[in-house]
Amino acid sequence: MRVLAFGIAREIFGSAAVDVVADGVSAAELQEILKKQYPRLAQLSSFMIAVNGEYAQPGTIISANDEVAIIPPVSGG
Amino acid sequence: MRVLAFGIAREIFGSAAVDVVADGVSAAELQEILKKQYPRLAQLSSFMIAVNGEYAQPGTIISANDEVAIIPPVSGG
Amino acid sequence: MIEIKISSEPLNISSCIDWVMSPEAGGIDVFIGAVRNMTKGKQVVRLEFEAYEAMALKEMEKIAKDVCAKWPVHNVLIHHRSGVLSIGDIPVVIVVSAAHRAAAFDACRYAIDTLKETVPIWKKEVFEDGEQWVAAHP
Amino acid sequence: MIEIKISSEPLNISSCIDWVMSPEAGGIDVFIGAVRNMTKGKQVVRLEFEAYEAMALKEMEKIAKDVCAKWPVHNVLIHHRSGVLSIGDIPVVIVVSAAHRAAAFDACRYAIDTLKETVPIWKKEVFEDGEQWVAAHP
Repeated sequence: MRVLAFGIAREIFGSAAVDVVADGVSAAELQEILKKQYPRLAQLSSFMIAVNGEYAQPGTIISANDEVAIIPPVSGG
Repeated sequence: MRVLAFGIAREIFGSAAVDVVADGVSAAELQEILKKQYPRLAQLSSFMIAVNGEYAQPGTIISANDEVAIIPPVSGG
Repeated sequence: MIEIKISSEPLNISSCIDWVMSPEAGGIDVFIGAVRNMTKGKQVVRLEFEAYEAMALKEMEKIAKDVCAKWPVHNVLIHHRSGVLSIGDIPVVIVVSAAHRAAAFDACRYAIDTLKETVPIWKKEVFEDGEQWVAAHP
Repeated sequence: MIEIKISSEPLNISSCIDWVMSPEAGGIDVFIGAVRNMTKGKQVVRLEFEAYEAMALKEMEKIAKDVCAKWPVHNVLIHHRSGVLSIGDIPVVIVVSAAHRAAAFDACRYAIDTLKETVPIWKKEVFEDGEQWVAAHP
């Protein structure tokens, strides 16, 4: 599964996208997998998962073809 | 005493200023004098007296040299 | 800083905004009053604004000073038109800059609300079939 | 009507205001965010804005639609910058027009408050001696 990253998450990944082995998991499970692989994510105030350009609920199941992104705390405006 | 008038008060007076015999009266007394001379003023929602460009208190005594104005309900903006 | 004006010429919104900008300002709130085509279901032809100018400028300055005392704002501008205005014309522009947006919003809203209550400016609405001084009668 | 944009070019405040104007609008509220020279006592050199653009546009559109559902407003415009901004540059412009000013103020304030909570745009503050992603850490 390809996970897009922005802001500080992009810097933590060292890349605008990473590949994660996590097909069929929920958004909450993906968060845990990412935190294990990238421990600095656990230091953030929070981070969300977006699926196909919408904030995912913790239970949202992610399919292989979904566009998945990690959304660190936003700070626009 | 010369009384400046604006908006609907100017139209009621038929003039941008009128002379009133009322030296030494208070603002509240001037209001009563004006209402007697121009009964249509009594139909307004309210009107204030300004003395030297400031809203007068009812008890403010008006001197001969003061700039006096009648302030009908304002509606700027 | 405070900037107050009553003008018989069209108000220039861009100049108003440029005037309040400063390197310390993170939030700017702008209120623009515009002449609407309808009031209480009646078609408006034009508005006529009349000001007791010397007093109106003093009252506008009081509002701006009040705003600076009540909120942490940098710059406050209040410009008001006089004369005859058509649909879409701008009777009033208020701009407030502050480090943070909450103060800018609160101050700008207080300024227009207070202006409408205290500043000796009057508007007459002219309709196809008559006219009236706004707020004059109960 | 709704107008949403994320742009790497400077935002044009005048065009934004012109776009919302209409004969039915009596009150227009404009919020302008500007890059401040200081944050928490530290001198800011520049800000860098990054957006998840497709999603950010969707979230901005949701805010504008929410605003139209919650308040009697006519037009809502939300423009946001991306890229590198210097002191005084404008990251965000929100303009709301309504028949009456209360709705314009409430809607504009709701729009910027919500934008800062939900829209996937991130800013990095760059100082003389370091940098940080705003809000990233507790």
